[in-house]
Amino acid sequence: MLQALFSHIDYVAVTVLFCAGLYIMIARGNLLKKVIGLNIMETAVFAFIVTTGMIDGGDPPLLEQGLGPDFASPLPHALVLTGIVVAVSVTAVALALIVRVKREHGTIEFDELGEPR
Amino acid sequence: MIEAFNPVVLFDLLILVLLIICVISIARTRDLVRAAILFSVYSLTLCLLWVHRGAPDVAMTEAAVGAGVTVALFLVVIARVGRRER
Amino acid sequence: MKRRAYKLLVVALGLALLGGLLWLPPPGQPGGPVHEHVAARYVEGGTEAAGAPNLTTAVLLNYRGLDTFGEVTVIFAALLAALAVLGVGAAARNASGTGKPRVDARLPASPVVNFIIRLMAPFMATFAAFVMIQGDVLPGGGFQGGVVLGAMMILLSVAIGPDRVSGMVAPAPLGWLRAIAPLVFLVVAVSGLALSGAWFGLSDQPALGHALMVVLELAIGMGGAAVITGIYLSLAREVE
Amino acid sequence: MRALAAFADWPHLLPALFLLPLAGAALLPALLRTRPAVAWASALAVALATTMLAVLALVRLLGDGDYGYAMAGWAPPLGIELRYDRLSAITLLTGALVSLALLFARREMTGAGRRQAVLYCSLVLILLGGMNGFVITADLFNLFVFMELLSLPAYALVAMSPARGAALAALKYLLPGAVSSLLVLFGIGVLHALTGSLNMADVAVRLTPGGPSPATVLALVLISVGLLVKAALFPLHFWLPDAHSAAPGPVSALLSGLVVKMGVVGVVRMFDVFGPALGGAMQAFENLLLILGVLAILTGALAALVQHELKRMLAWSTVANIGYIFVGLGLAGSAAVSGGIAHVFYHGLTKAGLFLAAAALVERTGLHDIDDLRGLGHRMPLAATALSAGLIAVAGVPPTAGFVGKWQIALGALEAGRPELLVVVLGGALLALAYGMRVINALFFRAPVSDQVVTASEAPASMLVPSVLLVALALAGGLSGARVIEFILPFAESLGGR
Repeated sequence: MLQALFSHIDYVAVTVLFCAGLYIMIARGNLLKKVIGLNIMETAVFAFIVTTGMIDGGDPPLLEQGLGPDFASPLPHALVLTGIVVAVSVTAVALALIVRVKREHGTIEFDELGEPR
Repeated sequence: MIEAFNPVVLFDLLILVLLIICVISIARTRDLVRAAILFSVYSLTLCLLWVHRGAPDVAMTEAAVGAGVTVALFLVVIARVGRRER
Repeated sequence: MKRRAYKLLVVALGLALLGGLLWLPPPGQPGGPVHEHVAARYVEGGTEAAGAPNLTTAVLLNYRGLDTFGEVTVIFAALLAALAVLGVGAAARNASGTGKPRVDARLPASPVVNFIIRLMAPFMATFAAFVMIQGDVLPGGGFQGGVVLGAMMILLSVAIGPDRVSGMVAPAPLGWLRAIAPLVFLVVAVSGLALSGAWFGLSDQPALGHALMVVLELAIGMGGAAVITGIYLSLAREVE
Repeated sequence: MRALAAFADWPHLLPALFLLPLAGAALLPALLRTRPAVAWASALAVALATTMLAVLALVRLLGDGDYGYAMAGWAPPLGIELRYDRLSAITLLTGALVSLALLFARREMTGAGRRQAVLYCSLVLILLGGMNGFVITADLFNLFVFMELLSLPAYALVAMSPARGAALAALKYLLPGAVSSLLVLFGIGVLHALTGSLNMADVAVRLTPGGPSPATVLALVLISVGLLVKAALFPLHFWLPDAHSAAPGPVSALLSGLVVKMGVVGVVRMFDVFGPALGGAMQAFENLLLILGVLAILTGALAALVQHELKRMLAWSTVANIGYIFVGLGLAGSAAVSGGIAHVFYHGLTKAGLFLAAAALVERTGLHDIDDLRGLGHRMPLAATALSAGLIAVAGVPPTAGFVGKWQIALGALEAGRPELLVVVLGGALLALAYGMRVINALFFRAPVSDQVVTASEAPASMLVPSVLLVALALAGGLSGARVIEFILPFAESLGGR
């Protein structure tokens, strides 16, 4: 069990980061803090996806650079690149909504918002 | 277990520990500006990890988007929304 | 008390997550399915099939071009969404004059910061151009260059104020500049029908395929920079 | 018909289903920034053209069965593959409902929201493109990209109503939505780590068939929870009432009619991916869907009964009807599954018509509460009749549209030897009738109490035409029931490699 835990140390770290981000999102009342928590969860998932594609001592997937036979897989890299763009888009819309909530309700603390109407 | 402690793995472990410290301090801080700055530190450390993992494209994007643009958006919204978190 | 309940819930979810992840092949081992299936064929295909030595860019633009088109449209949609959300009620607010004077949430910048930003701006632009153009050989690519350019524009708006930055491009061409990434992608997609008989197909001759890739890189870069700057400006100023 | 079939055989038809609306959305802000009326007209034209393409795609399906398309010419699993099957025929519904919603939104184009009109049209077209892409893609990561492409405009469109609580409701919709998309991406990452591929068929084959390994179960749980949040199945439905009632009229129609159904389509696609690999363990997953579906029907119907606001009541009715769909899917018999999928079509039609009719009443009088709308039936006869007819149709009175799915699910329950489910199906229908009657009674048989009702005038044609058209289709929907079920049956039988 310990050996499995150690050989998957990267997945353990990713899980810790994911759960920490989830905790920030759930436990913190400030809307902006929740968005920061969301970003932490997203980067944790991206770290997981990149880690699945890596090879110990492998080279970046660049041909014609005289790099070694062991290449990290380019597929997860493409996925994460698209994922990061999606993450920044969702964050941008969330921040725009937060600005409007502040404008309309005067506060961005979730427990002070109560029933809007 | 012994072979696991060569410098490569140690570098990885160091970065992972740094990431977790960053996240814990983000969770604890009450000041949103500090949280945003800590998030950019977190992003840059993550970018370091990915360079080490053979993913330079992703590292560059994470540095530019995660540490750069996202934090700039956070700071601008904090300027309009107030930095204290109750 | 609620905090402790959340902590317990999160720890439980984490253990369940880890329970599943530990059964995955250990990361970093060369033999896993990830490296022997599709990735191996990308590497075998080499530069001729991929159209670019940088396989990540090749996957993004050639093998899975639709994903990148989707991604570029998502960030364009984010800009439209930010403008739409922040614009609601703005007309009424401005018309009725009740809105407080337009407060440009410009962050306080000391002359030292201003000087350094103006000094760095040309170098950042050069680096962004390099990253965009060299994206298919060296690490980097269209979007990375675009974001660096966008970051430069954001820094400039701190130094010389958001109004002057958004004044750089007249509203009419700005609409086209912001939509240039999805539009050029669509043009390439349609040209794919003619060149290689499929949507998004980069043609069979390597030279033409390579040229199309560079065009896509530049369009994604310029479009990305315009969109990111637009998102920042919409949040920084009361309304565009 | 022959000419139509000829054009339907154009090999590159499938990607146009999402490329056309997305191209329209990209061009609108560039071309028509200052001409909202022209922008609205061209957006409507693009939506109608997309519906025509969906008809052509269906014609080809009827001609030679399921067919696919390899993007960029790369055969799967190297490139991205699209696949049009009988479930993808929902693209007919997406195109049609978006066109009618845009027609309904004409009033706002010239009102205070003129500046927002072009953005509104663009976001609606991106929503349409995202939904059409989501429904026909056969690649896991592409599914995630299209899911984001349809979710992002949905968040923004909810917040586009100037009502005070709209931005908060949109944020309450965005945060769980973003987390659910992330869970789906996490699940896709696990599947990629297990199989090295992203093509759904390829992943299904390469997942070790020798019983479910914990990693496969984890992937199933992550992706299902993510999709079930999008589908708003109980207990993951908490965000829906706020979002669907705060949104502007046509947007609530699109959310309840279509966007929520995308989660259902996602879960059905996952049946195909995980069916063979999990084998016996799939039974547990189906039972869970069944139980959650039953709870959703009861919560949704009971909550709708006690709501004061009209649109919030309709939102809770959506929660109940999503429950019906998942009871159908959970029963896993081909009759019940086809009933569930048929209900996706019929409820989409009915609920969109209902929300448009309700929006006509609410936006003309500015009143939200059912009690304040008393007596409006006499001042706005057409719109109020449309609302009442829609309420009857959603309750599932034969031969209306709501009846088809519920009847088929009841048959499936008997076939699976679970007669106690009949009580739930029937009970839900009766409760729906009850809250329907409450509104009809208020509209037609009670004296007006608020002066806005007394001074109200009939809704304009651009609002009436879509709502009356949809409700008429819903009322007569039952007649086409047998043909639709027969159309869906082969897909239901082949689901999950049964």
